[in-house]
Parts: sequence; structure tokens; C-alpha cells
Amino acid sequence: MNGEAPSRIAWYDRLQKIDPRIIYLVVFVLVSIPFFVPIPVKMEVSPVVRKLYDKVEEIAENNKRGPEKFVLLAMDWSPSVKAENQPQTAAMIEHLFRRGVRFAIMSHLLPEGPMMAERIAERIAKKYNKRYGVDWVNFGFRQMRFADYMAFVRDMYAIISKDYRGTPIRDVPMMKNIRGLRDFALVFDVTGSGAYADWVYYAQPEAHFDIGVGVTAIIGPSIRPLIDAGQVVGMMEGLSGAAQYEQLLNIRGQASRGMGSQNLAHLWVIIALILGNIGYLASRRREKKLKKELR
Amino acid sequence: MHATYTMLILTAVFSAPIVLYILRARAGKGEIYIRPIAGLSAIDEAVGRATEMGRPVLYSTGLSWLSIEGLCSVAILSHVARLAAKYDLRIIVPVNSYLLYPIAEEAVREAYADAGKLDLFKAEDVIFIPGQFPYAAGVVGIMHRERVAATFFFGYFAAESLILAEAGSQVGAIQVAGTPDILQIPFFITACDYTIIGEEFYAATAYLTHEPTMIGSLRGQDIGKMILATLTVLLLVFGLLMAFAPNVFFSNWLLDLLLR
Amino acid sequence: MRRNIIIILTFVGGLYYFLEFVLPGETGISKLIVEIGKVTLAIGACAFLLGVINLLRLHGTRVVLRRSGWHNSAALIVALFVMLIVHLVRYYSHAAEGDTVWRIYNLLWDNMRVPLDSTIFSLLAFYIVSAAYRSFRIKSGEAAVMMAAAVVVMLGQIPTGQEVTLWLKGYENDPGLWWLSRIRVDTIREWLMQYWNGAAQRGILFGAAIGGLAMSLRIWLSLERGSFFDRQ
Amino acid sequence: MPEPTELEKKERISVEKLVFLIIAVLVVVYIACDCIVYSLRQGFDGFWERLGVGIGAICTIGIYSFLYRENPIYRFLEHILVGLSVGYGTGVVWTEVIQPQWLDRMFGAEGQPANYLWLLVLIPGVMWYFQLSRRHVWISRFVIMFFMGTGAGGAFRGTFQFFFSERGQVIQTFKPILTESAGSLHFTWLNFSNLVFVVVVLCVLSYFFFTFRHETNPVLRGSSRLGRYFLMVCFGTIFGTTIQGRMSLFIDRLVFLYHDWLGISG
Repeated sequence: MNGEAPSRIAWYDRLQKIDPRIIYLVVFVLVSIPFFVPIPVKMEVSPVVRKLYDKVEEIAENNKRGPEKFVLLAMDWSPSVKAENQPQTAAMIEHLFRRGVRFAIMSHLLPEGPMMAERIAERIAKKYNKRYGVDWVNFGFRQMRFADYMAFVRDMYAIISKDYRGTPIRDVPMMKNIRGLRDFALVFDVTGSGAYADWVYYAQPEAHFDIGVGVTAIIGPSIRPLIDAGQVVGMMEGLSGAAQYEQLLNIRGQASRGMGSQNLAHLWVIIALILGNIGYLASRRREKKLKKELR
Repeated sequence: MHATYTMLILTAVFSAPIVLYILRARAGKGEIYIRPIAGLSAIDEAVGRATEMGRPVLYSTGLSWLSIEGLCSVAILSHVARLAAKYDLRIIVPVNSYLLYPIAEEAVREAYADAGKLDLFKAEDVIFIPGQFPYAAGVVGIMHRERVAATFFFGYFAAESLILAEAGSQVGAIQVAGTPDILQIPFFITACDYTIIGEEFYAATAYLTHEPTMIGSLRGQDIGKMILATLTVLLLVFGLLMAFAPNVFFSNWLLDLLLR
Repeated sequence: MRRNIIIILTFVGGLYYFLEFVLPGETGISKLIVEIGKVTLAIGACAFLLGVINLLRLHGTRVVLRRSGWHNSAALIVALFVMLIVHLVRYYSHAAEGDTVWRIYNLLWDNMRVPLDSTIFSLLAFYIVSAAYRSFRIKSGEAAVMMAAAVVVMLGQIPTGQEVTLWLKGYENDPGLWWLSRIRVDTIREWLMQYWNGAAQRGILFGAAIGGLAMSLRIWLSLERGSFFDRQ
Repeated sequence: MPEPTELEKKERISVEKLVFLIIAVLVVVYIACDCIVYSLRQGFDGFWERLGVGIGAICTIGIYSFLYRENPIYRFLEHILVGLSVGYGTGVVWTEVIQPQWLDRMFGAEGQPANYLWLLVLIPGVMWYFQLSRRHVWISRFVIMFFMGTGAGGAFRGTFQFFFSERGQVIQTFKPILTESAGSLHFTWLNFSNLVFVVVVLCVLSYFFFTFRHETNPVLRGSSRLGRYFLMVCFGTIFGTTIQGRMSLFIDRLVFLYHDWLGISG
């Protein structure tokens, strides 16, 4: 290899051997462009996002007539996946505040989720002048294995004795009309892992609430059979799911701003796929030709 | 909400074959056939190639802890270690969980002892690296420094599977991977030469270790899956019958039976 | 002797929940579930120091013996105790928003923990692009099918991809040409996701659930063999 | 490309160090000016807030330096992260589980009577820690296996409700293949999709049969090969969606760098 001058390397080998750092640089440049040149972006809303939106609207309508039902935000996500789960949480909280549906925040797996959701709720509460304890409550983190989780499903107050700030749960004004999980019409589980399974396998058959999920894009495909069966009512899949939900709320949140960059990044990945494979197929065809000549 | 009568019957229908075949297999009665798992022949091929090149082999148990996946991964590790010992090859085993680390070290030591080459075994080749991304960075460093000829990824993997598989293909090693977690399999398929998918991972352990419990359990599970398949086909057929002859089959009685 | 006690303990642990599921609701057995839940919650929580002890053991020895990179381990130990102490002080002193304890806590959380955690994870964005470029080759028929599905899904989830076939939008209920609206990129993506991928995932779920049931049976009835379970 | 000689290598490393240094100086200078400007405008609050954002930027850029090459700054920041996350995890379990759910119940807080039976929890609680000793590791087995047992016992409820409750996966696989409208049967697009759905489920399930002989059963051999192709479509969709997932992680960091730190509003 040493003696050969660089120009004599075949084009298809050079096509396959682009230095990874150049690829990283192109990703950085492409994703940065929309930060300086905002590109308006309009998404088609997928049926699974619309179903989730309609479910929250339906709860808001029913609350006007019948007994008040609440929403439980199961925040099973950590800072590492905040890029996708945070805009999803923000879009849902915006919708709940706007329609006056009261909600509770908790997590039975990750300590960080309730804290980050609390920050989002406080930021959006200023816009709709909602107050903690009256319009929303935060149970904080309880690590629950199977036994404790079943106890929580059967009797919430046995496991949740204090709220996130340490005040006894009975003193929170909103909790007066919550007897247990049966008073929740929807559990919206935001996670980057399989945390939704506990709610689907163990809690739903008991308390008969609907389940919506806000998941990172990699988990999206594994939710599809649950949507098909009706166990999960609707889903926000990754940043594009959150952007579509923001579009339904017609607000321009963090997700919508990010879609311009997603656009360019995806096109670059498809080009990279094609480049790599053109080089590969060309070199394989050349090897076959060489083998034929040798024989 | 408690089990309906149908669920009680189905609990027995699905659990009985599993327990029955485990007990039969442990009593040594009846030979159970396990279809060859393509990935396993790829392991032998990879170790063979590493011997030709005389480079060491790397076996990663991923982020597995003291779980069933972790123990299955160690079972496959002892098979690979036995092969490596036979060909006087060096095997490097980075482990992520402090609980699994002593068990992995013991498995490699036993493999070299069985081949009568305990002197070749180096305890520091079994390395403990905690943390998800520090583990990935550490393993990538070892691959580049040792220029390993073959890499094996068996056990539980999360997002770092992409970094490991990518680095392996950069070093030009033959790669064989296997994990029950479906989400990481696409990244192993793109970068590895062969990938063992989902439940095949447990079947591979049974195939290698000939553990009666595992083999019996596999047979019981297959019967459970066959029951599920027949139930699905029956539901389909009754659905068709209901459409063609609405008055005869006024409702899908199988579905009603299942839901009573 | 010890092994039998373990077998009994495992069996009893599982038996309660098996009976609670199988027996109809009226028996008093279900009421116990809440009490047991409170006790197991506390027992489980006691294990919280295991992670800390292991980290301190590993990095502590590295600092004491001045092995290479000991200053990193020292930084780790300092970060661990600073975060722990600030968290406990904040909780027990019932500090209000503006206090110094909250300020330090926000600095450690918003300005160190969150950026570090999310930035390390975002390295994957670069690796996945280089994996797509370097390893995702059409080596076989299977890889070609996988790539076709990946490209359709990628195009269907970005605005430009949807733009390409947006003009087919108006044909939903046109009797003759209804299929035109079916071949839009995002409808193909949705169809592929819901019917093809959804069905394959359900097939995998069937296998995994039966596997899970078998594994639970083996653990519950202590049928499991292998080095971990046999060792005294 | 010919192997770089010793001299060239030394040169390249010194150039790299220089570039690293320039970037570091630029970042620190920018943060300093930023903090000073804000402290003049909003006093100590402004200074503290901008200092925090500056530290966040140092962490972000420090980690991204790993993309060029593994380096000491990256390793240092990674150890800080491990320390912070384990510290936080330990702290939260104490303040949100041990204190309210155990100690309060034991010593009786806010009007609840003290109940010293809760001391008994210590016995199994301490057993966890025998995992750390080589000789007495079997003691930790009691509590580990008890918890694994409860999980195993619970699996029956989970599995069968997941399959056979009215929204169960098996029950919902019953999908009409023909729709009956105005007396005649039609094979609509939905029916075609349902048929595809059931066929794919069966083929994928057949791929995971391990103890049936493929050679003697052509149907099984055909369906399991088809099943593997259907699995490839499934993996393709996962790969496609993951591209979007990972890319949004990077976009989120750029929002922090451009928007919060440098003040460019995109």
C-alpha cells in the first residue's frame, strides 16, 4: 500500500473511506443552518397523534358534564432523553392547562422525571395562571418493584403519603376529590424505555383508564401492537410526534423549531446511505470481474 | 380484577407443558431436537479466522447484570473461551456489572483449565468497567489497541450497541452478536456478520449447554406458541365463517368463550 | 439446608401473588396486598447504598494507591458527596426557592448534570450517521429489505419527504382513484408501521411473553440450573 | 496513505494541543465577558445565572471533544457525571422513600403513632449488603430470591391479562377479513391490511419455533424464512425512527448552545 500514489486509489474505494470526522462536520453544519435561517415547516399529523389529542379533548368535554376525571403524567424519563421527552411533556401540559383538565405528576422508575416535569409545569403555569396544589400536584419519585406497584394500583394513598415538596398528601386541595387511580381517565406515560409495560400489563386491567404514551422515536415501533389492540390510545413518537401535537395546539414550541434541522439531517443520512452503497456495490462488481478473469 | 374461568384454564394449558417437559428432560427421558442456530456456526468460523490471523478475540457481555440474560451470556462465553483455549488464543472479556464479573472470570478460568492450559489464562484479561458510556469507550479503546480479529456481543445491550458494533467493523473484525432486546438488533445487523435475534438468544444457550432445564423449557414454550398460533388461525376461520354464513354462526363463539 | 430455605422463600414470595390472581376477589387475601406493598417498598429501598459502596470501593482504591487517572476518581467521589449533601440539606431545611441551597442545587442540576447526561447521549447522533454510511451495506436480500423499510420510514417522517407526494392528498374518497392517496410517502410509512411492523412486533411479543412466562415458572419453582443457582 | 513518520506525529499532536488551547481560551473569555455584562445589568442574580449557563457550555463542548479524539477533559467530565448521578439517585431514595415511607412510620411523624415494628425491616434490609462479601454472598440470596419470587408470581397476572383480557393481544388479533355491506361481501383495503397483519404475525411467530424439525415440514420452513424477511422490515422501521430520535438529541444541545448561551434566536 505504501508505494501507491493516492490519486491511483479507485473512486469507489475512496467513496467508502471518507474520514468519519468529515461526516460529523457535515452533520454539524446541516443541523446548524436552520438556527440562523428559520425554515417554516408544516407536518402531516399522523393518526396516532390525533387520537391522543382527541382523547384529551374528550376528557375536557366530559368533565364539563359528568364527574371530574384527572390525568396522570407518569414521567419515567431522565435528562439523557430530555431532547424528545421534554417537548412531549410540555405539549401535553400546555393542552391540559388550556382545557382546564387537572393532572398529577409521578414516576415509579426514575427519580429525575418528576423534577424535570415540575420545572415545565411551573413555566407553563405562569402563562395560564394556574397554581400548584389546585391545578396540578406532583407525587415525586417512588421506586416501586412489582409488590409495591400492585399496592399503589389498589390504594394510591398507602404508597403516596407526601407530595414532592414534603407536604402531607391529604392537605393538597386538589386531592380532596381523588379517591384512587379509578378517578384518572388517562395515564400519559413519557419514557425512553419500556416503562409503559407496567401500566399496560398490571394497572390498566384493574383501573380501566386509557393509556397514552410519549416515547423516544426508537421505542415508537414497539408500541404499534398495543395501539392496534386498543391498550394504548394514542402516541407521540419522538420529536416529530411532539411537533405534530404542537401543530394541533397551533403553538410553535421547541419541537417545531427542531424539525427544520431534522429535515436536513435526514436528507444527509439518506445521501450517506446511497454513497456508501454505490461504492460497495461497485467494488463488489469489480471483484467478481477479477475472479472471472483469474479463472 | 381476578382471573376469569377461561384464564384459569389457559394458565394451566400454557404452564403445564413447560413444567412437564422440564421435569422430563431433567429425568433424562425423551430426546428433544433443537434446530441448528445459524449464529453458532458463525462463532466457530470467527474463532477459526482469529487463529489464522493470530490476533486476540473480544467477548463483551454488554450491560447484562445478574439476570437470566447475563447468565446465558456467560454460558455462551464459556463455549467461546473453550474454543479459544483449544487454539491457544487470547480472549479479552470486558464486563459491566460487578455482580456478573466474578462469574464471568470463573467461566473463562474453567474453560482454560478443562483444556489443560491454565498457564495461558490471564486474570487481567477479564476487565470490570462500570457505567454505560464509559464501558463503550473502554471497549472501543481495547479493540483499537489489541486490533482484535473477532468480536462477540452477547447479552443485554442499550444505546451503546451502535458504538461497539461500529468500532468493531472499523477494526475489521468478524462480528457475531446476539441479544433478546429487539431495539438494538437493527444496529447489530448493519455492522455484524451474523446476528442472533430475540428468543434465539435463549435457544442458542440451550443448544450450547445442553442444559436439560433450558431444553425442556424450550420445548414447552414451543408448544405454548403453537397453541397461540392455532388460536389465531381459529379466530380467523370463525371470522370468515361468520361473514359467509351469518345465520348459522350468529356470533364468534370462540371469541365469546375466551372472554367469558 | 440453605438452598431449601431459598427455594421456600422464592416459592412463598410468588405464591401469594399467584393465589391473589387465581382466587376470586371476595377472599381477604387481596386486602393484604397493600400492607405487603408498604413493607417490600421499605426493604427494597434499603439496597440503595449498594451502588455507592461499589463506586467508592473501585474509585477509592484508585485514589489511595495513586493509580493512573486517580484525579478523575477523586473528582467522582467529590461530585457524589457534594450532590448527596446538597440534596439532603435542601430537603431537611425546607429551603425556599431563592435560598443559596437552591442556587447551588440548580447549578449542580441544570448546569452540570443535565448538560453532561444529554450531551453524552447526543454523541449517538454522529455515530448513527457514520453507521449508516459505513456499515449499512446491501450485503444480502435481507439487508436490502431492511434498508428499503428504513428509507421509506425516514422519508415519511420529515416535511420534505411528505412534500414530495402531498399533491396526492385529495383522492381519499374518489371511487376510482382512491388507491392514489394510499401511495403517499407518509401513508405508506403509517401503513408499514401499523400493519407490517405492528404485526411483526406482535409476533415477537407472543414469543417474548411465553418466554417470560417460562422464565417466571423456572424461577418460582426453583427449576433453574446453572452456576449462579447451584453455588452454595 | 503512507505511515506518518515520528516527526510528523509529534508535529500533529502539538498542532492539536494548540487548537484545543485556542478553543478553551476563547470559551473562557466569552463566559467571563458574558458574566460581567450580566452582573452589571442584573447584579448577583444575573452573574450566577450566566455563570451556570457558561459551565453548562463547558460541559457540552468538553464532551463533544471526544468526537475528535478521546482526551483527558472528556474522561474528567465523565467521572463527574457518574458521581453526580449516583449522588442524586442515593439522595432521592432517602428523601422520597426511606424518610417518608419508613422512618416517619417508625418514629411516628405528624400525629401518626410511632410503630417500632418497622424496625424488623432492617433484618432483610441489611441482607442486601452481603452481596459485597465473597464468603457470605449466600445470605444476600434470601432477599434477592424473595424479590425475584414475587416478580415471578406476578408474571401470571401480567401475561394472561396481556393476552386474554378484552383488549388483549390475542383477542385483538381477531380481525374481519371480509366486510358485509348491503347484503354482499366486499374485500376492502382494511380487510387486505388485516389479512397481511395476521399472516405476518403467524410467520414471525413460526420463526421462533426451535424444537420443530424444519426439514420434514415445508410449510414451517417457508413461513419461518418469510418470517425472517418480515422481521427485517420491522428492524428497518426501528432504524428509520432511531435516526430521528438520535438527531433530536443533538438538536437539543444546539438549542442550548446557540439559544441559551450565545443568544442567537433561531
